Amino acid sequence: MSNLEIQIGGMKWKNPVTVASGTFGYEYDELFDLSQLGALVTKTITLNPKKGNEPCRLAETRAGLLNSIGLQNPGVEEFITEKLIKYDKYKTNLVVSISGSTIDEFCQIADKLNPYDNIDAYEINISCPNVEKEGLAFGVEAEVVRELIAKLRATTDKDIIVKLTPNVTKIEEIARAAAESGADIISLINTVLGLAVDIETKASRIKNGIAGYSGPAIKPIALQNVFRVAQAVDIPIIGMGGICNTEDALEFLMVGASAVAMGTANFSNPLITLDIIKGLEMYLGKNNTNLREIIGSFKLQ
Amino acid sequence: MSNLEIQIGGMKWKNPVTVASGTFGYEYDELFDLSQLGALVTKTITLNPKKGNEPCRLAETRAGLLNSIGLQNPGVEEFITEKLIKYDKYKTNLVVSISGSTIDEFCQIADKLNPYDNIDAYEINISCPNVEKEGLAFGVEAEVVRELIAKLRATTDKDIIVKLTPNVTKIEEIARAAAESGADIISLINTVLGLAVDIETKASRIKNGIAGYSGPAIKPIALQNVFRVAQAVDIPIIGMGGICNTEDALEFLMVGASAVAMGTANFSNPLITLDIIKGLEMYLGKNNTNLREIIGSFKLQ
Amino acid sequence: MQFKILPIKENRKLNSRYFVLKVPDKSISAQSQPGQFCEIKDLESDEPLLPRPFSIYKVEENTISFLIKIVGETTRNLSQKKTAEMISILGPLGNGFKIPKNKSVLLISGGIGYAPFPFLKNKLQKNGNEIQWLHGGKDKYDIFSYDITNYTEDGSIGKKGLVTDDMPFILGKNDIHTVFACGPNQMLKKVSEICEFYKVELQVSMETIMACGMGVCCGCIIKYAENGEVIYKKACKDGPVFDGRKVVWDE
Amino acid sequence: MQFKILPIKENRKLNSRYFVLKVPDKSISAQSQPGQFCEIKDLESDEPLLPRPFSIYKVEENTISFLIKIVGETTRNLSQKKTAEMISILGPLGNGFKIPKNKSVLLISGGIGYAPFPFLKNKLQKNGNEIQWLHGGKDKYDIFSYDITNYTEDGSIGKKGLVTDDMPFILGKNDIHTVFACGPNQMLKKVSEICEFYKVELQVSMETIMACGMGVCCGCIIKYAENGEVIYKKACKDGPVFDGRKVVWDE
Ligand SMILES: Cc1cc2nc3c(=O)[nH]c(=O)nc-3n(C[C@H](O)[C@H](O)[C@H](O)COP(=O)(O)OP(=O)(O)OC[C@H]3O[C@@H](n4cnc5c(N)ncnc54)[C@H](O)[C@@H]3O)c2cc1C
Ligand SMILES: Cc1cc2nc3c(=O)[nH]c(=O)nc-3n(C[C@H](O)[C@H](O)[C@H](O)COP(=O)(O)OP(=O)(O)OC[C@H]3O[C@@H](n4cnc5c(N)ncnc54)[C@H](O)[C@@H]3O)c2cc1C
Ligand SMILES: Cc1cc2nc3c(=O)[nH]c(=O)nc-3n(C[C@H](O)[C@H](O)[C@H](O)COP(=O)(O)O)c2cc1C
Ligand SMILES: Cc1cc2nc3c(=O)[nH]c(=O)nc-3n(C[C@H](O)[C@H](O)[C@H](O)COP(=O)(O)O)c2cc1C
Ligand code: FES
Ligand code: FES
Repeated sequence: MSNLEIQIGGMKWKNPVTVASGTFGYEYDELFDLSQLGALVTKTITLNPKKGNEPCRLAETRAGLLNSIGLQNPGVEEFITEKLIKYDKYKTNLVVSISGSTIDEFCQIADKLNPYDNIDAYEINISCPNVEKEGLAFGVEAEVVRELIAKLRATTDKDIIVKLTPNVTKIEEIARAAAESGADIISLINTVLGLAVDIETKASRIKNGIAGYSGPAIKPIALQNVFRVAQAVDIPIIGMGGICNTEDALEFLMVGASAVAMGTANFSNPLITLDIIKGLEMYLGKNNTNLREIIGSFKLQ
Repeated sequence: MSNLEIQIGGMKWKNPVTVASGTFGYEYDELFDLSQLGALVTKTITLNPKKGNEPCRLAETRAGLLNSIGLQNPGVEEFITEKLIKYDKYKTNLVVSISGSTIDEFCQIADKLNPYDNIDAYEINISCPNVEKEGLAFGVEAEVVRELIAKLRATTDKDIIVKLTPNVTKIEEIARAAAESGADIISLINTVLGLAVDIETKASRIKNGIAGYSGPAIKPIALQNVFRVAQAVDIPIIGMGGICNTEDALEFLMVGASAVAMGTANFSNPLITLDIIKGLEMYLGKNNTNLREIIGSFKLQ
Repeated sequence: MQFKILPIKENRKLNSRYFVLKVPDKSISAQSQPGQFCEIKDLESDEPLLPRPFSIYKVEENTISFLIKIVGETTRNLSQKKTAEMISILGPLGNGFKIPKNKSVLLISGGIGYAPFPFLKNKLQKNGNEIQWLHGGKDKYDIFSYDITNYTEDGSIGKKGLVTDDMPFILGKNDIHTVFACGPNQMLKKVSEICEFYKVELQVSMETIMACGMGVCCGCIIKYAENGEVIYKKACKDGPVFDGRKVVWDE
Repeated sequence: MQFKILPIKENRKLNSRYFVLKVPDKSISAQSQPGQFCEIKDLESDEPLLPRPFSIYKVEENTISFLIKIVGETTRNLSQKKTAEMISILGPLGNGFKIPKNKSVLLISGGIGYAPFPFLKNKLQKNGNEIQWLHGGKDKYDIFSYDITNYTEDGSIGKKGLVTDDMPFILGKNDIHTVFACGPNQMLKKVSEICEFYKVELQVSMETIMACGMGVCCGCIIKYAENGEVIYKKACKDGPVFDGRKVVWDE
């Protein structure tokens, strides 16, 4: 059996397969043993509870999904008292995704979560397109990212994963700002900005208007961004965006991701993560190779 | 029969349906009378001939197409002597798409084309992702666009259409720069940057590496960008990106496009433009409405 | 809750609008309550991406079945599935109806809203309830059974009119403990107004677009009024059955 | 060139790898030359987006047909098409073979490279040419006719070996005016080397991924050496038939 183990940041993952924030939770426990995953990533948590956006929040388009959940979550306090403990029993890494609308908010959340040893890393969601002013995430400016990550770095020894948005001109600049200010890992891509119109009502099919686009349709965009970021920084990358099967996962590893995450695909097949773990194992065995040889093996030309 | 006529910039179009640059030419003449279209848009022309990129130049992905043609074209001189005359017989508007790697190159091309009265407008392609340095188009910076369009404006009375790339953080800024410096019309979107990996060879499925992504998969991205630009500027918009049928076209008109262009869809169905003209006519008739009521009728929330 | 890949055992066309899909199963059925649903995906086509929610229609020995209306891509594809073709099923999902004991209850279904009621009726009977069932549709193709009181808008079968027409009369005359309703939102809204007026308990089964189906993604929100405040409930987990008098019915 | 939506007249399976698709047609056929092709799209499925190029296999009275190998999504879908289902056809496209008169010619086909040759052979015969035809494949399933000289890699039918094995011998012995070749690139490269050595004219039919099929998009480029320079030719318009000795064969 191939060894899928990877070292990523300060963590050891038993395999390079995890889940995309907001698409997976301990509820999947009923279907399989979540300890089998390389890591678990929670839905994004904010300082205060968030009710989320008005429904309708979902719209399927050709090969893609639009969503505008609006970061609905119980807030960090309730997360700690009600949810965190549920992750205790899984023998895998726990990544808590956090977001705020000011740098201070991010730091306050981290301060509250820092004492909990079962949290291995934070994923810093600076990319959700739905909540920031003007519809743009504040993760679109390198200087803001630099300041945010530097401040967070000072508060914690846990791994810091910075999750990037693809909705920028030069993603390399944002990635570099994150790496230089102390991020351990970069994850990408968050959703692409998208819109679908109901021609009957002449309104957005998503009540909140512009939404986040995910699924197979964004895979070429995600691969392009992961590749560019892999060229720009030396820290490891968790790649995601439209991954549906082992071949997709391999594409991401080849362009430079050290691990992959499935989002929308969990909805089509709740066992997709296990399928891909098995698929990677088989691929490595069949091709008599290992992860190290695969990761970043892509040559642009 | 509904009246599909629109005034767009200084032009009168018999209907709001045209084609996306690089996907259509007088070769379609054998299949139908091109005079039926609102306008014809040529493949992008550069000052000097361009050989284009190494093959393979095309790769199909789920609901989308990656291409990296590299602006293969005979250059403006041969365009004038060999091609321009072929458009003479069509009783519709002629838009010549032009591109350059310096502002001066754009102006030189315009100078050479200005004497030809059968050209109604230029489409300024500042967005092709394949040829500019770093793989980024120079149309990603508002100030450069401002200077370019101002200079071009000074050389010509023909309509100036500025074609925008979606691969930017704030497309509104580029759109405003174009409008304020004298553009008559904005067209968008050009292709989205994308990549697909051949996991057998560990190389890009497109020889040149990162490519341009088009087709149904990019439609939500295109709609989102068209909507944002329509909010930002007052000049008319030609919308494109993944349009495959009348409903798609209506979505673009509703979010603020005055006209629509089909690109990739011409390959699936070379008569798609005619189908959509007929479809729009039927829609307007059936709903007892007119284009003016439809264009921009979308309400975000 | 289980995720299974199962072969179609029977695909029975009722008319051009409806069909019944039956798959072999013991374990999902064993866990199922009336009002719960499953997420079903056609494994032969990549699209639509998302599975679709369907109420559990009937639980028989060794099979579970679904009554499905053809409205879009998934339902069209499923309608053409042949015996032995594979689908995926995730379920049972959701809360299901609360079953009273030894009461008089009224079932109101509209169109495909019929789907969860045969299973519900079964359980209600087992619990000693007395059942009246009114069903409504546009025309005769929306009618599934002659053993209940049917209404059609065009009068082609049963009474001409809406399923809600006689409700005030029935609620006024009878001591109905709970109304169960499933159908289009407009109908449910009307039913909830009537129940509010007569102060009768109302359990409605709600439809929304869903993704995960298990309370993870927060995509399937229903607006709900509690303590004078509008809160959001997850249709897939907190529902699909809600107290109909608290659901906020947008236009 | 025409764009037509046509019903399948016959879909004949040859074996698990190949089938022949026949559609009613007079007008496309009337314009067609051997070596030309059509772009075909399955109208029942949205994907793949792009139509696919297929050589014209046979032109009979009132029909045109295509010999197709199942390699991916479109070809798989087409293989399952039933009589009367609709496909779209754009064609004839491309340049076609140049037909010599009263000469000795050699046809070399590999696998699905067989497809354009029955039509070609027909025209060659009409023009008084003397024809030898060598065909090669991996195994017996790649063999289409017993009237020609077959080679299989596993020796299951015909001679064991590659279709190019005896070419030097034939070209050395006979006064062959033109070689026509169609098949995998590796085979074509080998053929071109042999023809170069014997200074025999070579017409090859090339495959690339195509989009428009009519010379518009510049997507289908073939590298071609002319006057000591590598230039780009459009496979769909300048080809698919090229002077095989000038094609640049990348590894
Ligand atoms: C809890 C629950 C139980 C259901 N039970 C049944 C059942 O037993 N039988 C049955 O036939 N249908 C049932 N439905 C509705 C069923 O899920 C939709 O008809 C189905 O998702 C349509 O899929 P489609 O791909 O065929 O159509 P699509 O092309 O996706 O949609 C067609 C139309 O239906 C609307 N629609 C899509 N999904 C939903 C949805 N989940 N709820 C409401 N409208 C939707 C779309 O907006 C569109 O207008 C249930 C829905 C829910 C939430
Ligand atoms: C001028 C021309 C004539 C042809 N004539 C025939 C014919 O008569 N009969 C026949 O069976 N096939 C023919 N082909 C090849 C045929 O076009 C491809 O097999 C077809 O496009 C595959 O489509 P798909 O969707 O089934 O496979 P895909 O899933 O698209 O591809 C499967 C594999 O084939 C490769 N491929 C895809 N398209 C092409 C292409 N156009 N050329 C070469 N490789 C490709 C892909 O890279 C992939 O490896 C011809 C090609 C050309 C260019
Ligand atoms: C329903 C839904 C909810 C999401 N919620 C979050 C979230 O809370 N935080 C976050 O960082 N990303 C969120 N995402 C983005 C995903 O984590 C992921 O980056 C994106 O969907 C692309 O991956 P995919 O194509 O595999 O889904 C969400 C995506 C979806 C579809
Ligand atoms: C094969 C191909 C070639 C293209 N060439 C050009 C070009 O020369 N100039 C240009 O401005 N856009 C070019 N484009 C972009 C299209 O004009 C259009 O903006 C884009 O494809 C999105 O529209 P679609 O999804 O309808 O194809 C090209 C697109 C394709 C697919
Ligand atoms: S569908 Fe995901 S929470 Fe209900
Ligand atoms: S396929 Fe478009 S030019 Fe050949």
